[in-house]
Amino acid sequence: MAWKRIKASLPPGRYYLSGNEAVAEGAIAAGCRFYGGYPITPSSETMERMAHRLGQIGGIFVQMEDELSSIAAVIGASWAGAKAMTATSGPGLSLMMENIGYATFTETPCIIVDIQRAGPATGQATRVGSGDIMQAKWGSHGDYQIIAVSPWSVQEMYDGTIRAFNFAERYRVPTFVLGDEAVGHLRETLEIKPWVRVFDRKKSRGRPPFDSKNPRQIPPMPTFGEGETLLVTGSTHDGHGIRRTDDPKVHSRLVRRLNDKILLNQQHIVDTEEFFIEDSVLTVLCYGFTARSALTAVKELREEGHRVGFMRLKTLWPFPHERVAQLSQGVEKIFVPEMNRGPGGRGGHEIQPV
Amino acid sequence: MAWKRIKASLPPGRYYLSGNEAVAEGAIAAGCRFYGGYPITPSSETMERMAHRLGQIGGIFVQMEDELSSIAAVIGASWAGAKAMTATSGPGLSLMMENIGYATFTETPCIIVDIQRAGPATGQATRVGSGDIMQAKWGSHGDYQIIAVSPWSVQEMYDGTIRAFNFAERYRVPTFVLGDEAVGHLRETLEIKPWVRVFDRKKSRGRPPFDSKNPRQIPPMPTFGEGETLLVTGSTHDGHGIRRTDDPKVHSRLVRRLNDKILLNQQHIVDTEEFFIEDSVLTVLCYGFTARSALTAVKELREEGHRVGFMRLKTLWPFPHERVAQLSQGVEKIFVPEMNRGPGGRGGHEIQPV
Amino acid sequence: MSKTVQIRFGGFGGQGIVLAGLLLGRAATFEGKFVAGSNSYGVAARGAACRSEVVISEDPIDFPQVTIPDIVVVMSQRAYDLFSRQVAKGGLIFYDSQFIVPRRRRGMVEVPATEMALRNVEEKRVANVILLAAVVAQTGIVSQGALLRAIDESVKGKFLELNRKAAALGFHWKEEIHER
Amino acid sequence: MSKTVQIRFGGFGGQGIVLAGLLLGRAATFEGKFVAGSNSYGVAARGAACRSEVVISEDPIDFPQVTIPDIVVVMSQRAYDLFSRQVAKGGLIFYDSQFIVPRRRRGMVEVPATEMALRNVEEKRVANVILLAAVVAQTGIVSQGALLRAIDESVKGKFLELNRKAAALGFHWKEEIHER
Amino acid sequence: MIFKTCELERKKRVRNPSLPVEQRRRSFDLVEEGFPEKEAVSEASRCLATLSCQSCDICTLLCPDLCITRSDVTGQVEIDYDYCKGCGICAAVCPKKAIEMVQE
Amino acid sequence: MIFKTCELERKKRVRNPSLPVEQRRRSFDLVEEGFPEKEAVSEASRCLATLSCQSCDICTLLCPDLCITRSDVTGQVEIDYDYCKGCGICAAVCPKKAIEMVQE
Amino acid sequence: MVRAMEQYLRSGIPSTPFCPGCGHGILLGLVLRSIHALGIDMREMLFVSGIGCAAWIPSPHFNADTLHTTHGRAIAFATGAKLYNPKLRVMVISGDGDLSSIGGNHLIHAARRDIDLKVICANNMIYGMTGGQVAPTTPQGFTTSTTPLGNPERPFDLCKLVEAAGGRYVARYSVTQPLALMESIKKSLSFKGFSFIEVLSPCVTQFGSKNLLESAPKIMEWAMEKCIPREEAEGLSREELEEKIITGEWGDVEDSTD
Amino acid sequence: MVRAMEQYLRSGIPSTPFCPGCGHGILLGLVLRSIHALGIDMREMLFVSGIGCAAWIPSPHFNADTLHTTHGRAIAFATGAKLYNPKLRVMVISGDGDLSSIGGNHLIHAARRDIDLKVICANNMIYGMTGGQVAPTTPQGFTTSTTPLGNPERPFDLCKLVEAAGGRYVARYSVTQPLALMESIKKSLSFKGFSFIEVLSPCVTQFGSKNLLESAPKIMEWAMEKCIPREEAEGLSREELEEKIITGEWGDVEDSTD
Ligand SMILES: Cc1ncc(C[n+]2csc(CCOP(=O)(O)OP(=O)(O)O)c2C)c(N)n1
Ligand SMILES: Cc1ncc(C[n+]2csc(CCOP(=O)(O)OP(=O)(O)O)c2C)c(N)n1
Ligand code: SF4
Ligand code: SF4
Ligand code: SF4
Ligand code: SF4
Ligand code: SF4
Ligand code: SF4
Ligand SMILES: [Mg+2]
Ligand SMILES: [Mg+2]
Repeated sequence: MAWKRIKASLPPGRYYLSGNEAVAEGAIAAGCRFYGGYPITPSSETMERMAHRLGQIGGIFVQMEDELSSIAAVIGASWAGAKAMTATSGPGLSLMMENIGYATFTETPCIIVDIQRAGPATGQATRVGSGDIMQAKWGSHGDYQIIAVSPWSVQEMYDGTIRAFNFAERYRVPTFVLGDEAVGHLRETLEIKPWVRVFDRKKSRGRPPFDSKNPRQIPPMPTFGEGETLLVTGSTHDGHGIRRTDDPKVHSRLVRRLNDKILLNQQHIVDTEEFFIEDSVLTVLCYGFTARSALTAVKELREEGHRVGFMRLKTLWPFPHERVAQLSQGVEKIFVPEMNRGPGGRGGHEIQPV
Repeated sequence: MAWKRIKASLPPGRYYLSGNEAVAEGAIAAGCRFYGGYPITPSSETMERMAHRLGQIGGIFVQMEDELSSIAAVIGASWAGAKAMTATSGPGLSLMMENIGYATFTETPCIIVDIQRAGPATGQATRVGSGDIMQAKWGSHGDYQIIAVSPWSVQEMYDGTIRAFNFAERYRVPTFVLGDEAVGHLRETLEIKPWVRVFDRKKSRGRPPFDSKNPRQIPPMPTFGEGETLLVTGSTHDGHGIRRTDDPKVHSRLVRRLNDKILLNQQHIVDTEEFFIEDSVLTVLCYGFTARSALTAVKELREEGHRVGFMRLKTLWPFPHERVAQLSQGVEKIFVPEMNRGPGGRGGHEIQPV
Repeated sequence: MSKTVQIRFGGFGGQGIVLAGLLLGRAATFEGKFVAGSNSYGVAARGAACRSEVVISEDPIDFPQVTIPDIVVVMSQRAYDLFSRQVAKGGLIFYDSQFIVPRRRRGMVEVPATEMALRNVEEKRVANVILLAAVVAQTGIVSQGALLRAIDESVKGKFLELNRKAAALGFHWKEEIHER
Repeated sequence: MSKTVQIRFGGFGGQGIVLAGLLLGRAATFEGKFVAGSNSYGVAARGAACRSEVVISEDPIDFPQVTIPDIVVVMSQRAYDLFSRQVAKGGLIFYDSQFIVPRRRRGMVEVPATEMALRNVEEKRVANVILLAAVVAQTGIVSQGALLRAIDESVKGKFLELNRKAAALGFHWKEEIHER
Repeated sequence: MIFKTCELERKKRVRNPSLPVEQRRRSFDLVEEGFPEKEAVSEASRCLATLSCQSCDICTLLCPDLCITRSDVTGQVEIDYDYCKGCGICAAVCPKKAIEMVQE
Repeated sequence: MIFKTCELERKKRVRNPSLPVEQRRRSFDLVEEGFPEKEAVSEASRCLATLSCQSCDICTLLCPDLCITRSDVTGQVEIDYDYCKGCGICAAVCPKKAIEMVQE
Repeated sequence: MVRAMEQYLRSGIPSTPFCPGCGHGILLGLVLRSIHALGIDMREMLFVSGIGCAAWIPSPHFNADTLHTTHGRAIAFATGAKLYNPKLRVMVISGDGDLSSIGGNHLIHAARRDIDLKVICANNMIYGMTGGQVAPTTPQGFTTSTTPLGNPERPFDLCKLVEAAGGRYVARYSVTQPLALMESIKKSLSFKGFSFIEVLSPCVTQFGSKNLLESAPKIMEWAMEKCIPREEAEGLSREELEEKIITGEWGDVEDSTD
Repeated sequence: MVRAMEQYLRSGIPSTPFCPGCGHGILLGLVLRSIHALGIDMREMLFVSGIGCAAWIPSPHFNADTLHTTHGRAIAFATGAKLYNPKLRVMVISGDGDLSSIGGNHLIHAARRDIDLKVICANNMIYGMTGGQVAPTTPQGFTTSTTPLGNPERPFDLCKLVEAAGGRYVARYSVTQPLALMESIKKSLSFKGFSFIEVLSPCVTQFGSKNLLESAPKIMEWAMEKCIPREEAEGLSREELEEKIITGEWGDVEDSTD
């Protein structure tokens, strides 16, 4: 097992930090030693704290010329052996999309923190939104899977970031911390525990780094400089990384495996949290900061005697189709309050599991 | 009415052209006089023919340094009064996403031709795929709508491009021609009719260019150099283009209108084609080049006595939820053959209207 | 909700509104409370309208933003005008009398923070800490020691000593008032 | 399907496989037929394996790619090996005898196109047109006039005259064979 | 446009303004709450034109808020306090010390 | 590595190869059908080393397919026809005309 | 009472959004004065900007067509507009981060293509809008919010870069050199071809505060001290030069004016 | 029989994917010979490339770690890898389009940052892989598939650009100058800091065919005619120079070698 238990990077105790700062602390705790990024409101505090913290502990911080190169540097560093991260917001995320697709296709662990603001376009830079959740999943060309966690508190910005690193390393997949302006700028009590459980990518000499007989298994990931004469390419490739741009079978095998390695491991990834579900006739389904308001509202409704349930997606992608389907059996309606216009474009009030 | 009937740019008759060439001819016929782009397989023939044809008729052709600048130049030219276009494939489309969001938010008519290849990443550049259809709708941050046509023949590459220009001008929205490698490189008989029906953007001095009381109405679009002292911005803005980045109400009004102007006009946009639906117990739903194979298969099955129906989406976005829902009432199953892994990631065989 | 206190600060950029919130949040954290805070973004250093909020509770906090403040602390007339209408029953409004002419009387607590700052340490930029210390002294939402510790851990360089002095002044603001 | 003819060309880049398909497609278009064609991409000018296909029909074409060719035209052994196994019943395989040693006999039509090209016009790059013209002469899938018009509209410069000559040679290929 | 004097000198022309310069009114887009822009001016110093102006126009050129104009009648500078943010540049650059910063 | 002769001269060193140069074998990634790479070589000219080599190593440096080596025994160049694509560069650059292009 | 250049300002827009004493406000005025001096009709002008404090100089203040684009892409948008309607006089005004960090590629390619754009880079040596992060123009060693220990990287010499890319009129001035700067803007306005002016435009809030130049007068004084004209620079030693910013004109402007 | 440099080539990979006579094949060999000459262990090397024919020079042929990235981004990926593991010797080999068109920004920023990368730009003055479209390096007037009437734009002088951006070792040679080019590659391999070598690497298929240089020998001859060393260039007139490509070294390489 590549799991290990390491000391937290901050002394245990309670801290009063913003969500964006907590992300940086979570990253450091998870072993992140490379940050490449480009500033953008409302995510820049993560970057600034990483500049400061990595400087203290001897990691690498680089402010790149734009977001295209930020994610590229992160992927390069990941193959050089780093746990690596970038943070951005909607406009920057749009610019990262090509290389995020590259990371999925080359199975590169990396973390993209997206602190969502109100879009489209430049929109309102200091206002909260959750208009990037579909982009995170569908924003690059071709068929791929990513993992996304959706923190609702400063504590989860810390824990969720550690978790995101573990997902990324374990499944060799770009993993999103899909925060938003509200939780990014929120300051809250953060409890730092003495120990952190982290996963480090598996290595294994000789085994093909880009294939595995069992689609649930993740191939090992060697690192540059180990003498493995690695071939990493964003073109269609076989298990050893050799370009195979002419054979549709190789392509379909690869694409299927990349999707399956996430989807068939869903039960280890998907995480939801439910309250008052048993007797509810109406359930509120939500995620991110919105869930804070929603839970408060649900509690008030309960006090007034309404049978309202509450379900929160702690991970957004892969989407927990099954659990949501189960949920929808028992209830009359599911409400999905979101800070976007929903998949239908006319307000996010119907359940549309995609 | 801003509709007009103009002479086709090629003498009427039958031509033998590739789909990519037909797109260029359709664009010229629709009045396109600006092309800004960057080469990429399998779309480059459109660009090359535009270079040649715009040179002949005195339009502007520019090969930009990348796709980011290509779509930017197209948007700039559109505000300077041009019907403007770019063409690309998946990797280039990923790079255009930020500015496509900008175009939706500033209501800039423009055409993005996407000749899909097998992705993710560089994938297989000369192999067909349809992995960009979700990206076209969800690839930029924030909530927005676009229009996408989905041609299945060289004739439709021509007609569909003209149509795309008309949609773009009429609804002031970026419009996609979502082709693929197979239809782009296919050569076929193309029938050029003597007349073309085109729509030119509406102008109206003094009326706010970024708002309209009735969400079904499209505000007029003035052009640079007309003395209108235009304010165009990708930040949240009021009807006159003045930045309003602090007021959530202005934001929500704008975003709602941009979504509604497409969704409430759906009946004028959505276009589907159906065969053998009446008696079918099983229907095949498809789009793009795949529909060519599917229809052939359906016809063969029919000949063998199977009650199979066929429905083709000539426009992909906005998605024809209603019509598909109606369709699914009458039949036992809907098959959706696609050259991607479908919204669920495990093969596109279930209907998942998003 | 009884175990929860909501505080809102208002003023303009450069007055230290954000720092006041941060100090209070840290102080409460030292005391083992659950704390949540937010503030207007990006204007802190830029001389424009500014807001900062803290929620302090014995228990984990469901909704982390201020809904109805128990305590309002204002350093500009505009902030007073905006925020004074929304105070919990029995709540208090602390105001810097240098900037504000109050229009109501109930629950108003006048603190001449800027004046005290100029007079005692010739640096009006510590008025925020004087005001905060006065709030702490008056309401006991956190202990004076916790606030001092928060100052020690948050402020650096030459400003640390100044802020310590300011806190001391604030703790004794009533005496100060009597002096004038 | 009787009104539909499917033709497949194969060879390697530089032999004009793509051009042959294009000329045939254009010629059929001139005759008012419905035509669909495709070819391997990007290798035309690059000296690698190359394929080109045309479907010609009186009616609009449902599926535009060749499924089972009625006519196969090959200019390399490898193309012959690959394509000769898939021909419609009663179909024909035209081959350039410079490159190919056929392994079957039924439906084989030998055209010494490269040889003819070298001998008659000292330019083997027009062998493709000789071969195509021979196919046209033999099968009548398009008229000779249509092919000539397609050549006129598709080929420019010094190659036009050469290709015209090549077409004429191809139309009379049988006589040529007898000559040797 | 003709200016009465040549380019600003590079060397020590700037004198310390008499009072610390305050940050003043601005309608910065990042502002929340829709606070009116006048807010931040309430406690600040302001600039004041005196009569020793030599009409060199340096202050008009360097005022970041375009609020200094020269009167056709008097030839002296006039300051539009509706726009002045009290930045102190005019006072600092005036070669004649004809503008002072004063507490409001 | 030491080379027996100095840098290639810039001036007219290139002579026309005796036969037009053909495009030869390559496994270009855009190839479809999975044709084996030997295909395109079937009708082409090839290069042939003769005995007048002066061992200057220019051809070995300029062969785009690394297929020219110099024999330790004879000091003469040897061409690996498994990799040679018949581009004609070696023949064109050889100062001694020691490589010829011949029809296969 | 009116503001100067009022007739060039869009009515109904309140005071500039800049911090008190921001160099961008000075530049705003100087651009308008240059246009005024040449008697150019604002209806012929198109102003294009990216994202950042500097990008707000033309938009919404200038009473002309303005196109406020995405971060870094102003020149690419401008290229499309200019090529399609060559009658427009297109001026790009944006920040150092916008034009030379994320937008660096468009800058050098427009210079290479010699597109007739008048590009004005308001260089405050920092990312003002996002809170004072390092820019490709920040001097080595300076403190910013992402270089807490001082900037380890060398800055661009933007004029040198643009000239090497093909820029034909290239100049650098500081807002503290208003007359020379206006002359330069006027030159660029009547130049046919790609022109680039780097304008040193100090940021009080983000650059000044982190580098002990906490007031507008102080930072302006710093700029005045730093900037010396090309001619004067020739006499100086290497060390002396290190400390200076050299202002003046480069490139080959002759026979290309209207 | 074996190919030259066989021990540096990945086994099991067939012949290069380049057209017969492609300059990229020559460059491939010269890079390996330079590494061999210095006795560098291929396990220390990391080769990074973008997308294009040139990007296939190292990948998959070189028997070392290779990272074949997205179009234009090779330098940015390389920056991340090099910064995280400074022990890697990182060489970027990619095309002119890749490095200077879509990737131009990363090129100038890496030069400015002085990241220790050895960047080799295989300049064939065209987009080879996608079918012969114009590149920012195509000479003015040349025909390409997107400039049917001749290229209206001026090309970059890449060496000048990179030097202006801060590149410390900058050089230009043609594959037809193999000895000088190898010396240069060796210099860059032992240089600490950003180095850039522009290598003229003719494309027979896409550049040659469209500009009447239809065979490999012809295009090589053209390259030999065109390239003259810096020293020789000094004597020539402006018109004579217009026709030439000047090769040699620029920048300030001293006291920075290993
Ligand atoms: C794609 C993208 N990335 C990042 C940002 C965030 N952003 C806005 S302005 C800016 C920097 C502006 O700096 P500069 O251009 O120098 O202008 P200044 O504010 O200093 O005048 C950044 C990084 C953005 N809006 N879009
Ligand atoms: C984002 C993106 N845009 C466009 C392409 C298509 N493309 C592939 S290679 C290439 C040009 C390569 O030219 P160059 O770098 O000069 O290499 P060459 O083939 O000439 O050696 C282009 C435009 C792509 N793969 N990705
Ligand atoms: S006030 Fe001073 S700076 Fe202004 S015009 Fe008069 S003398 Fe010149
Ligand atoms: S203080 Fe500043 S804003 Fe006010 S007039 Fe002087 S220069 Fe202008
Ligand atoms: S064959 Fe010619 S080029 Fe090659 S080594 Fe011998 S003499 Fe030199
Ligand atoms: S013909 Fe070309 S590939 Fe063959 S040995 Fe000579 S140079 Fe090498
Ligand atoms: S942050 Fe700096 S650049 Fe931006 S407005 Fe303020 S002083 Fe000007
Ligand atoms: S297309 Fe040009 S660059 Fe590409 S392999 Fe062929 S000759 Fe070389
Ligand atoms: Mg800046
Ligand atoms: Mg190239």
